[in-house]
Amino acid sequence: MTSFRFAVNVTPKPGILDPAGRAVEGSLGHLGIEGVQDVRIGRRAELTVEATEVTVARAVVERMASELLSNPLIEVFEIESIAGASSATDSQAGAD
Amino acid sequence: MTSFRFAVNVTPKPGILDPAGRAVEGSLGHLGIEGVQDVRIGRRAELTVEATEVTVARAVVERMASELLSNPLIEVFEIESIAGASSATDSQAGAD
Amino acid sequence: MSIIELEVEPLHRRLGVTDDELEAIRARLDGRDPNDLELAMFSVMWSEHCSYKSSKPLLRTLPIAGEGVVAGPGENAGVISIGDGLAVAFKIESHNHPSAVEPYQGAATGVGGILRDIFTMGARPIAVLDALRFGDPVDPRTRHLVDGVVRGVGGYGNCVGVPTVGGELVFDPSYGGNPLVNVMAIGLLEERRLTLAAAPGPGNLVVLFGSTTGRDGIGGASVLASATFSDDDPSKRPSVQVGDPFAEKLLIEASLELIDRGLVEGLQDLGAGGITCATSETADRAGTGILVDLDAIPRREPGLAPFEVMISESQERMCAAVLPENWEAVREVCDRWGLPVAIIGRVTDDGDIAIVQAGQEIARIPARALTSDAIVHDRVAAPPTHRRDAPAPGAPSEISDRLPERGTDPGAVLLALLGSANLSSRHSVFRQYDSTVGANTVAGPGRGAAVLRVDGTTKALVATTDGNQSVGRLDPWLGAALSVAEATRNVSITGARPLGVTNCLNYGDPTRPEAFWQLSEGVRGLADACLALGLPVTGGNVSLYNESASGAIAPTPEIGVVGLLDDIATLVGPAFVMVDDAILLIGAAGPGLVGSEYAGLAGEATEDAPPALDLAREAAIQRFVREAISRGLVASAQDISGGGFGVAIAECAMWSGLGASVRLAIGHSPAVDLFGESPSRLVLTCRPRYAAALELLARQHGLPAETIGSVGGDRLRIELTLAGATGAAEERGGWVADALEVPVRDLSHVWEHGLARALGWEG
Amino acid sequence: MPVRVGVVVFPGSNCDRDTVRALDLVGAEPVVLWHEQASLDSVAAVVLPGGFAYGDYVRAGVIARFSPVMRSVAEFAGRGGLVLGICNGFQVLAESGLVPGALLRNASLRFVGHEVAIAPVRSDTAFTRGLEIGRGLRMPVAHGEGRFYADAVTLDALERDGQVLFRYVDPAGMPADPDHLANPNGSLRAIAGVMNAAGNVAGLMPHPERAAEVILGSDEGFGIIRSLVESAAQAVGQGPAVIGTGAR
Ligand SMILES: Nc1ncnc2c1ncn2[C@@H]1O[C@H](COP(=O)(O)OP(=O)(O)O)[C@@H](O)[C@H]1O
Ligand SMILES: [Mg+2]
Repeated sequence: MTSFRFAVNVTPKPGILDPAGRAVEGSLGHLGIEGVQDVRIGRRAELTVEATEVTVARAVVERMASELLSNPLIEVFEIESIAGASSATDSQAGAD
Repeated sequence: MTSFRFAVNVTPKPGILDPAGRAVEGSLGHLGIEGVQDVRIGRRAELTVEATEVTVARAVVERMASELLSNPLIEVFEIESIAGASSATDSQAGAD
Repeated sequence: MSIIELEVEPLHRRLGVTDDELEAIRARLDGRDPNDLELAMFSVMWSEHCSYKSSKPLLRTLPIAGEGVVAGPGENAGVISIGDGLAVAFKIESHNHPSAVEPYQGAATGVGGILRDIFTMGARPIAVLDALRFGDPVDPRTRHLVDGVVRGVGGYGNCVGVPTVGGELVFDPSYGGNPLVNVMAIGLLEERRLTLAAAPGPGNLVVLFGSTTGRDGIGGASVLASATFSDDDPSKRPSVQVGDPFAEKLLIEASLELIDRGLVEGLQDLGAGGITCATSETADRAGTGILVDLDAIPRREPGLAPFEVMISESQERMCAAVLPENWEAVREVCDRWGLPVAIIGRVTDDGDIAIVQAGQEIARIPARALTSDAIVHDRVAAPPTHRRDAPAPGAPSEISDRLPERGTDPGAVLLALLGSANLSSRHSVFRQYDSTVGANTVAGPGRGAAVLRVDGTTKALVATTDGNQSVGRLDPWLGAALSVAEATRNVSITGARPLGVTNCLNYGDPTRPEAFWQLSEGVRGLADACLALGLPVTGGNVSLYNESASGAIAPTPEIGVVGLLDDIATLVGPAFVMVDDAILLIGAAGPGLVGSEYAGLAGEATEDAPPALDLAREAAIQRFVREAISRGLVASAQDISGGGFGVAIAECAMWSGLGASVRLAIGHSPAVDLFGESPSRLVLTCRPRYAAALELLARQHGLPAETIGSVGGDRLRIELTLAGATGAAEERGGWVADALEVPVRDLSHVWEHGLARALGWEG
Repeated sequence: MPVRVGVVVFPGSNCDRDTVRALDLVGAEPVVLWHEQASLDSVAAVVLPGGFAYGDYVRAGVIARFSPVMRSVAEFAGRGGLVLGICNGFQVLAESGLVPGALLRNASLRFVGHEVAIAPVRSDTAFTRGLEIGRGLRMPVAHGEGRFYADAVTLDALERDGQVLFRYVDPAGMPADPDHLANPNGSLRAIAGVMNAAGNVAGLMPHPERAAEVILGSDEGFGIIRSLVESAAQAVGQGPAVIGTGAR
């Protein structure tokens, strides 16, 4: 088994009201920041999957992202492969 | 001026209890998913900055990320350049 | 070019407009065809949700006159004067279908919508009550819906800072595919600030403020509310409305400030039907027209088609009629509260809603054609072939004891009832709500009606919601009348005088004769009960097509009542107060267990019937209890409803931590007397020396009354006696001997954990 | 002359009116301070009330921190002015760094709205004068992000320096563990309220202003409001001497 680490980025669907993003934009004046637009606030999940190969791991993440981490009616997600899951644990895999 | 689009990923500091991540792990059984670990739930902000050049834009994002989007006591952030801000709006810049 | 491309069906049908309705539309346009934009506007306004096309003739039969009524049905909320120059505004509304699609946002926007109905009238919202109904709590789909809806109600109400002080959570299999999310809101206003939803004065500006307009809920009014909701047709799902409680909070403050400073001539919230509905209704009420400049409407995203702008249900928006000289001041208020604001049109004198884009007129419809002159359908009503009527009051009955109560320990039955999904404590839900913000909550959720003090006076408002689907499914007249009886009784037992009734009529597809019969019977029950109790119906809402693949919901008229207590010092609660107080039972149990929680547990006898309701007796018992309380005779007052006498007295005990010892005379059978839910009964306590006076007062009101025991100890003990039992009852023998005896601690334990266990929130 | 106490109103504040009322009851003169104003109108103390300032979007309290009034509040606090943050006000103070620690999402991941008991840890601060140490005071909580967090070193220092003001206590009066019901949000070391090192800025999650009258179910929050007002009066020379302020 190998460990793969992924990130799932969940953001509000285009066209769906994003009250948090709007509130952030509205506050930039107080921060003295100009020229920032189209702020969208979403969620990010990072997770490690143990699987035999990356396609299997990605399929698991895909399912989690669509069924658990996002709401398809109002959100979209994308999956990223990220570093961090100190890759292979081959020696342990051998022990299984 | 050019438009740059960034994402800011904010995650709980290592060592900080993340009940949301734990809740996701706890519900995996219901979905029949195994082998997923170390789930951390954070925030993701996506935004567009108008600036003369990318370093200027990134400095703005840096400030927003550290002062507004994350709390250094409990969170860490990283900044990503992302696609989407249909880059330059040069013709308009000329009109300024 | 067509708004929606033509496929097989002509456009009007795809928008939910029937061929007959299209004919009727042509007739209102002097014979011409509507263009696509006009057709879209008609389709939302002639939806069931906006036009009440099936229910209007029925609603006309409701009693609406009453003491102090300042605004009744037809306005955004009913308003009743409470003296001291103050008035209370209240209304209940459903958000069933949006909540089935997206429980969090559906419930959240439901709260937002009903709050707007309240502050549109010039009232500051002071309370929310949420009446929720779901299917089997074990079903994962139900659990998902409960979780989302509860989070949504809290997410919105907590943030806007209006306390959620009451409501209901009921599980019944008929809601499995179609949950009910009904929300009631209450507001307080100075009577002179009363603001109506009209656009008077040709030449006045029409001003839109609040959030920008996007694609939210396009088709919501027409597709969602008037077509049968179906799980497996995602193409019919409109884009979900997302609520922004922060924007709503700003909208409340800005609207109240505008009203306070006299800057608006009329005010209307935007709900179903969006700008189309707000402009046509306000124009029609004032006998004016409105010219809308489409380009002036602030948008959230580019590329919206005119029809999308006109029917969008984007949340947190308000529409005002403003004198031109007040515009600058209006703009200043909105700017200060950070709300986008724009002049989107002008009041005209031609009676039309006209829409102009880039200088071109692209639609023109008489305002009344969209609202007061919308189509009305004569639906066909037919009762089902199999019915179970309630027996006439006083009719003999030997049918209701064929239940497996014999040999069963009544204490075990009581514990099972107290721990059941429907009767256990709802605290794991309402603890997710802020019930105390506003610092007026005297009694919040959990123990009978909610009580809110009226700051600056000695008065209090008392509010509750009730519905009764389990009797309603057998006898829709009785279900409705019982709901009114129970809701008003819950108010009366605090000492408060019910002021008026708001209602949400949740029914199935009105084109099915049986569903329409249920609706007509429900309205008849509502009217009969309100007349008997002398109460006006001040407003409400109708939600039809509550059906899913698994069938129609049980008819559920949800009743909201607000009452007034003149002196809060006289307030009486349901919990026991003091050791040695006498316990009195007022009223008498009637036969019939069908529809009760006990029958749900033990099984229904097929030949049994629901208990009867005598409206005159109900009125008498409420008059009696209010008089007894005002005379200072009563220490605690509890009504007998779900779970019967046993659950009622157990609640008095649990909520006080005090035990009781009573002797209950069995007139019918232990099941009926202990757990039957026949109406018009109370458990009262008083200082022992007042017991005789209370009994006498009850008899003067024509009510049976008996002192049955006293408060004290740490156990609930109910001895069952044969006194008053008929020979027939003795024959059945064997069941009278067992007394019920349970430590109060044990009662509390099962009661407190029941709901969380049923929902899997707790192991 | 009653002492003037400012109540800041951010867009989204929703306990400002309740706080004004409680200050009135105690005999102070409440002064409403709009978030866009830089002047504190010469008040003797400032209360940041509960609510959802700027919707509490992103993180509770963070956006409010940047409003003009907060710059003035920070200066005022720097000069030793008394500042009390209640619930959302506490979150704003923590985000601003005016009190130590952070308020994380409740451990249950749910909003909590019910009565709790909090016990004062000290009776000699501007916010707890005259209160009985260790005696539970009943008042409501109503928040989604109230789990007090600081790292172990900071927590030790806060305890050592006497900056812990209130703790959630169980029915027996003992500090409630993070997983005990009496600790509504999972706060570390049962901390319900803290103050800065100088002892003039404090925050707490529960709502004393909603528990200032018997008719509302409890008047056990009254003493906290009264303590603030008395300390403010004393600070501007209008009242009795403060028993003691500041950290130990
Ligand atoms: N069941 C009912 N009983 C009495 N009045 C009702 C009922 N249903 C709707 N009404 C009244 O009809 C009017 C229109 O209702 P509705 O379209 O829901 O109003 P709004 O758009 O302001 O929410 C309101 O004044 C409402 O009180
Ligand atoms: Mg309305």
